[in-house]
Amino acid sequence: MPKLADFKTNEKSWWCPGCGDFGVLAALQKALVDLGVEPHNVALVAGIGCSGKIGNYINCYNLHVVHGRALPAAMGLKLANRSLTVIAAGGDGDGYAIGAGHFLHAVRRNVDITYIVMDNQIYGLTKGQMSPTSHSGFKTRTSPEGNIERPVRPLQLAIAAGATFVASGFSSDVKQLSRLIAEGIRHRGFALVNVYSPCVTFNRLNTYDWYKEVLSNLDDDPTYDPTNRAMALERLIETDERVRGLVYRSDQPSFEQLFPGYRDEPIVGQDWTLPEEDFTQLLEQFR
Amino acid sequence: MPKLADFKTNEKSWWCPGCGDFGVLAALQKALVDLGVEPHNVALVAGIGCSGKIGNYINCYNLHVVHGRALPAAMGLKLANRSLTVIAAGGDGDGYAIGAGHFLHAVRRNVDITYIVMDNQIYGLTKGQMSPTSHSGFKTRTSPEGNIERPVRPLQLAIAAGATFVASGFSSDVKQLSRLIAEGIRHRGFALVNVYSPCVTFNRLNTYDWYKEVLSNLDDDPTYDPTNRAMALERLIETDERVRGLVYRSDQPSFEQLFPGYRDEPIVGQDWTLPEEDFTQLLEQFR
Amino acid sequence: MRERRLTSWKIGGEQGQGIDSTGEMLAIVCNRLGYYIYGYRQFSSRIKGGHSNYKIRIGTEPVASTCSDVDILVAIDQETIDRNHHELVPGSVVVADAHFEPVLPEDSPARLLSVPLTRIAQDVGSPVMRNVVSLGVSAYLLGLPLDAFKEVVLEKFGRKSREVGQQNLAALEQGYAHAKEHLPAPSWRLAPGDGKRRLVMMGNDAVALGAAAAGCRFCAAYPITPASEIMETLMSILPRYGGVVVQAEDEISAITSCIGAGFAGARAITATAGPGISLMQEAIGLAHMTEVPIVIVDTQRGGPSTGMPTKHEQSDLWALLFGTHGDTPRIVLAPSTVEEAFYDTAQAFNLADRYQCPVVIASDLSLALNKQTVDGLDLSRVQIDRGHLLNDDEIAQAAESAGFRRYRVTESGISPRPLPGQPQGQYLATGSEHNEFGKVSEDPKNRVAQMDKRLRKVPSDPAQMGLTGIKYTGPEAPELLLIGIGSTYGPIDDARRLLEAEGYRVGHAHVRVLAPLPFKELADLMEQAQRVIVAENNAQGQLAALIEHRVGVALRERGATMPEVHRLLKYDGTPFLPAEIAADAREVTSYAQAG
Amino acid sequence: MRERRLTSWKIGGEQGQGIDSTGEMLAIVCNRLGYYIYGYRQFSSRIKGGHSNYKIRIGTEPVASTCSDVDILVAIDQETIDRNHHELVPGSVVVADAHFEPVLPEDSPARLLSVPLTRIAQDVGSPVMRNVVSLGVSAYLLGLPLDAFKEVVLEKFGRKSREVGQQNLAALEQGYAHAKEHLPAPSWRLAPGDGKRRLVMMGNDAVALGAAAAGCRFCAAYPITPASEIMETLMSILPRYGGVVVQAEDEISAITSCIGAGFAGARAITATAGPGISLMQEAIGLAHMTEVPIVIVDTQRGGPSTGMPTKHEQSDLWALLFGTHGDTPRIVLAPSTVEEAFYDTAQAFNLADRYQCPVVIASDLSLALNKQTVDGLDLSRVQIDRGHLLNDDEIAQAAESAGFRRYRVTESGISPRPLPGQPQGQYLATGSEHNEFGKVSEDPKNRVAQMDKRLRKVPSDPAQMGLTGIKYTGPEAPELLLIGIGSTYGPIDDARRLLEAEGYRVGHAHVRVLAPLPFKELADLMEQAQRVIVAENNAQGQLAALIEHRVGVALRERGATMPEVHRLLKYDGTPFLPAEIAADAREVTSYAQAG
Ligand SMILES: Cc1ncc(C[n+]2csc(CCOP(=O)(O)OP(=O)(O)O)c2C)c(N)n1
Ligand SMILES: Cc1ncc(C[n+]2csc(CCOP(=O)(O)OP(=O)(O)O)c2C)c(N)n1
Ligand code: SF4
Ligand code: SF4
Ligand SMILES: [Mg+2]
Ligand SMILES: [Mg+2]
Repeated sequence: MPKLADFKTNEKSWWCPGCGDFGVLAALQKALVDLGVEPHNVALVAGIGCSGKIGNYINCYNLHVVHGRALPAAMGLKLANRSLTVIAAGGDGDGYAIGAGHFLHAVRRNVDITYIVMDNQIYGLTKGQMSPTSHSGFKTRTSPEGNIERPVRPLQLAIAAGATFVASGFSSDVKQLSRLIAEGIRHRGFALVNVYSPCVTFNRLNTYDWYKEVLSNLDDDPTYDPTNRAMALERLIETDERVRGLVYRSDQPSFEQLFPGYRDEPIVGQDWTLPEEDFTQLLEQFR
Repeated sequence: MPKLADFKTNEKSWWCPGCGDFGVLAALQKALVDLGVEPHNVALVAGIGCSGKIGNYINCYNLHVVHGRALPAAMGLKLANRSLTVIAAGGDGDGYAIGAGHFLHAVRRNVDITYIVMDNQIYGLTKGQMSPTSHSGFKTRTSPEGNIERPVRPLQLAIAAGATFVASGFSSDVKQLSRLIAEGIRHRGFALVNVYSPCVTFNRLNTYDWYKEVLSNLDDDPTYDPTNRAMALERLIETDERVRGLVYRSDQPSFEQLFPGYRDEPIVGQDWTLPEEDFTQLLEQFR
Repeated sequence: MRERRLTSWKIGGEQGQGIDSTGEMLAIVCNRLGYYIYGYRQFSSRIKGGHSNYKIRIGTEPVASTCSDVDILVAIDQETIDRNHHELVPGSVVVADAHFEPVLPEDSPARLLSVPLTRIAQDVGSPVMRNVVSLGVSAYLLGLPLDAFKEVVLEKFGRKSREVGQQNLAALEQGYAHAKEHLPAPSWRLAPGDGKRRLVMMGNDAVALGAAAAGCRFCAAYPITPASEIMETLMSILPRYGGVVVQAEDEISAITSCIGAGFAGARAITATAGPGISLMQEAIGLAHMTEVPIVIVDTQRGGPSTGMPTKHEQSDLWALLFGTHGDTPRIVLAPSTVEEAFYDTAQAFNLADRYQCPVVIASDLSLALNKQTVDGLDLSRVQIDRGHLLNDDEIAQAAESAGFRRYRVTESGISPRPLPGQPQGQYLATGSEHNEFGKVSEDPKNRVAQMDKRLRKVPSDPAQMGLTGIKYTGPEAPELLLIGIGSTYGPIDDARRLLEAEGYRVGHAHVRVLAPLPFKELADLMEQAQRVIVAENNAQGQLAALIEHRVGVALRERGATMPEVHRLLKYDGTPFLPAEIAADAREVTSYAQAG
Repeated sequence: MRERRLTSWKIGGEQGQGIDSTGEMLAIVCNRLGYYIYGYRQFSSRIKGGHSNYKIRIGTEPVASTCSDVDILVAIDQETIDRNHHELVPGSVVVADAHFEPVLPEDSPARLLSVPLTRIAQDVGSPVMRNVVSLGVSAYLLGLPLDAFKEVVLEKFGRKSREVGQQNLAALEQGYAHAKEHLPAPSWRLAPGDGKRRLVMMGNDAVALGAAAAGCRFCAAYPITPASEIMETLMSILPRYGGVVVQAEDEISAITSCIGAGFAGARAITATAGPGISLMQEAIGLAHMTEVPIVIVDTQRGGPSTGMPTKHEQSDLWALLFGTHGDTPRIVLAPSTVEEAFYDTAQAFNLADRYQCPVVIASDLSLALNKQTVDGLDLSRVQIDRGHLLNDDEIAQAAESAGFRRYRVTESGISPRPLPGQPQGQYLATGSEHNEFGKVSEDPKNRVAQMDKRLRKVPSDPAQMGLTGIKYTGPEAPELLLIGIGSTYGPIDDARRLLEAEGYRVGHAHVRVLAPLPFKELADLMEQAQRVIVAENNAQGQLAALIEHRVGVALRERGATMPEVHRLLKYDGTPFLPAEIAADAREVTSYAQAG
């Protein structure tokens, strides 16, 4: 069985001390250990941002793409090699600004990948511009008089777009977060795990303390039913998404289950030769 | 006062006879006449698709951009010249596939433009591939065994993303549609008018008859309250968006109202010279 | 009766009036009778309405281009006559629907045959069958056996319902009968075909088949004219072999999905046209930097921007070579016939795997959409070469405590590759500069080592890659050298024959690999040539500029003088006609003689 | 004491330890005392941690480049010494924090001055002020008046709170006092500055100011290193003048918004780096086709793909010239100093308006981010030229029943333009090919007319546009010609001086307009030169290739021979040092003499 150490690399971290992303990394590694997958059977696709550097610190197959494109790459990867555990990861800017279109379409396509967004409500790597999840009024380098845009609400958006698994994590609670990630991986279809992951350098508004105070834990609420779509939406609206825990899940066939002729073996393991008879047959339509 | 003829061009239409887009064009022209705006004070930004050709047939300032980018262009246009009536228009593929990201961000930015989507649930101009609003199971050139993706629900998505005006029209009912468009234009902020506009050539599933049968008219329903967000979402889910009429509206400040230092005069009419004193002052920080 | 070995037939009418399908049917009939054909569709960026026409050249020997002549013009409306009468040659005929009271310009060399196409169609069921009636008339005029047409009409319409099939059959027969009875006897007929059923395909078909044959099992693309058929055809083939085809939400998603699949070891393809190529530029750089193999097809069309989506052009050459930011080596193949499109596509996957980078197929609208006769496609010529992949043992041996050196700096520049799922091969593939392990690195020395490695791995000459860089026909030291790329092969070759017949010592060098440019071979040819004409379908002479530069430097290094590169540019959306090229060549040479 | 007119100071430590702000403060002090400075920051793509350093060259005359020498190195950690000691020259000193027990390599020519920076900082309040302590030490070593430093420290920290200001002041003073008491007396001091307060700016500041001065009132951009400051600065300026700045959701949205604003008649700008340029390629074609003026800034950085985001490079030249599909004429300006960045940006808006197309400013990371002294910026040199706009009367006269001919085919290729809101000027601006009215047209003749019009409107030589294409320094017929672009101006100019002093007849031609390339001027210079070196920061010799091609053809036409173009390429992420260029030049010329 793989151990936590198997998922670590000898790379020194490039994150600021105290960055929330450390917790996300730890939770992901723990989730993989708990699931018993081997490092070589995990593929992580990350976007660009502080968050996107997560792939530097986890020992598995890593693809670090261009800004905003983690999801399409993860989809191609998964559809090509179906026996891998495929994780996509990135920041709030990566996923909900430049990547917003891909996000919506990944949700509705429902390919079996788990998408972890490290949501710090700011652009970290480019040094503190507002992000699509930044609060209205928040002063940043690009909103010197306060943000005048209304923030994206990723959890509601995912549900409205037809998501089959939606969770909200907090990077301080590695235990809960790793459980949510593991559940997301186990879920057959697209799983969103949006994680509140504080940026200690550029976001002085949404700090650890702030999150601790405002986040309510759905997992502790016996009245909350994560299979009830209406209840999920209602709660998200009510709380302005200041929740953590499993928000919503439903059982629907994944893209893979629906795609005609889909086989479980990875493409790379299949026989690629086109039988001569088949070729002749294919040519028939041109005669 | 401008007349309908003022908004017409001598261009022969490139649409197939019977195409739903004729109704949309007529409704838009009528709305503009009803609002009493002059052709030279209207700017229409269209995307690429059969739908995107609408700009060929309406006499006003027209900008026909690349596929999927009508909204950002319309936003720039409006913010530059605030006294124009700015309309963005395009197809379901243009707006909800390649343009999905811009759509979400346009909604949350709430710039005062009206966005008309000619939703025929198919790719018309490229001859019949599935679109993001195509029904599951629908057989098209790119879904020979039936579409396996779950369709985008634009009305719900818009509301989840924070839209302040959402309407649904049917191209056969030019009267209602022109009223909805006019209301959208009058609305201060971003207005979505999604129009069911049948493609008679490539979509044999969602035909005029089909729409006539399934669409319920919200405007006729005295119990329906378009200012109630929860009710709007509920109804959309219940009916799978098979509705027409005003779906939702709310009064919130537009981007323009919130932007610091915003002036009403068009940029082109402002004095562009930077006063020498101001320049000296600006340079001070570099000394 | 006189027998002809080559003729040219054309039908025109409004888009949506069955112009295409009539042309298609004639093409199939001719193919089954053993003729060679070359089809040329003109259509516009709209679905119904607007003039559209379809020209088919039919010959007993290979036909590689369209021409400006028309022997038989079928006119469904007056606009067809107005727009096409200038192509009519002496002895030609216009079959026009009596319905619209056709008028032919007085000075036309053609003879007008007014035939009640619509009325006949109406009589057998519906006026929409007027085009099938015209097919019957055409059968008679071409001197081809009606039975062959019957078979094809039944195949096409019988599928819908027996009744539709029978009605169309009647339309065909009535057309033939009417012609036989009322039209003057034709002065010629086609020499009989050899009866071999060859293949009639367009470039897009060949690309899709080539991909399937080469083991490609992943395609993600976004619809666009004139590339869509590639995805659509793969959608119908790949699922049978465990492959997946995804209609992406845009081109950026399409290519990035391919990168994901390529990283996972699958052979992946995306196909697009200019606007998509422009959108893909960032991801193309990503594939270069991560060294992930993918294949990209660009079916060039009229640019820039949306341009002329249904018109032929070759104006993406520069964008394909220089489009992404930063320094990357490129591999761009340029098939010039449908047949080559098949083999080149298959080969592209081998090159992508071998050199671990994106490989581009530069197609163009004429090649992509025009139907051509192909003698045959040989599956056994398609060999799969996966490049330097490692097996599990090799990885285990190579892996170090710091991980596996995925980007090992080797002499060739090619670093052996493990695939996800292989134990101990874990590495980071990143678009950021990285060290041998794949870890992000901004170290200056490492940067140079990795950049040099990437640039070095792609040879500077296609010959070193085992590719034919230039397809040359002509004498050893031509006085005049014609150079082209892509679908201009046919018209240039035809022009060469014309000129040769007139006594010119003319050679034709067709560029089969755009990058790396076969500049040495070109230099060898150009060193000998007195005049060089680069004929291409764009406004800036994109190919000519490349040749001028690379060959110029090569010749200077040899101490040889560079001949002037004359540009023959056509960018009005229509392909070259052989006669145009020949005329230009005569002018250039006469100027040379005078000058 | 010996007086020096030029020195080089450097501070290094971990990112986030105040390295940047210390350098900034010293730069401001020097500027206020009347020195010229050139700042060079090295940092990496992370927020905290990782070695970072800031070098400032200080002189009594303009300093235009960085250098490899360091006279005073302030080391906050041992890594700083390890990574930078090779730059230390004889007579230099290392001011190192005693706290980490610094070690200097034995063979170092420098003298180690161990100073308890952290302890002193701790004593006055907090160890984080160690960098301010080091500033006090530096003041002493440079022989600069402490008062000037006090002012700057108070300005910087007093803003936060009076207490913070006072603490930092104390740190500064204690550092100075400690140095005076304990360190050996320096062997030199800086010659006094002239006391003129000039400007210390980076290229990004100048671009933003240039835009504001030229009447730009719309900016949409997406954050990216090293361009972000342009948007951020405009965000602080434009709202005061009724302008709008939007942080877009991506680069495609950014540029398309600019096209919308440009269509509406506003002057609009977007700024990005390589990845953004690649994403913008499709929209760049749209702006060309619709003939909408916009300005695009590319602050080049290490490519391809994400590459080296915080490292200098000049590898987007090809992408800027050839990046979008289809045929388009390009205008690309290449400022080489911060001052030029200001005027060029202002000029770019005039060119965009005059030629109705996108205009690109090719900046690079060194130019964008390195602070330089600028003597002054003259607002009166910025004139606004809106190009051929029509007033309402002119439109009314020109309008026809079919509408207004927005794309009238004129001799110059420029078609007079109405703006939305003007009566009777309504037209369609489309990325599809269109006729004079703007209506979509696929007519072959029209296509050629419109394409020719668009290509014709941009002159083929910058001189015809009133632009200085080449900035040349040197003798009339240099034996050696150095050519560069962008921020390499400083190091090449310094190298030229070095070589000149050694007796070489050397000229320096700096390319100020990349497109249209000033090939005639270059040909004039190259015709004379025996040796040509193109020095640029990319791996493929992108500028050299362009010159080789265009000048090669021009010289052949003149019957002159083209000298060999020697490439000096540096692509390790660091800018050229003058000494490197000089060394290469000596080698090339000696080879020439030997050969
Ligand atoms: C195409 C492109 N545009 C812009 C950038 C610059 N960039 C790098 S990271 C980033 C956003 C960072 O924010 P987020 O995604 O929230 O990640 P975080 O750093 O906060 O984890 C941006 C804009 C880029 N690398 N590529
Ligand atoms: C970047 C780019 N990709 C693809 C295309 C090809 N294309 C033109 S229209 C269209 C979609 C048409 O569908 P829709 O937006 O629904 O419009 P409709 O024709 O149905 O009105 C596509 C994919 C293009 N023009 N540009
Ligand atoms: S800048 Fe913010 S997000 Fe980035 S590493 Fe530092 S704390 Fe984390
Ligand atoms: S193809 Fe469909 S959408 Fe396009 S014009 Fe015809 S009917 Fe309308
Ligand atoms: Mg973030
Ligand atoms: Mg559609």
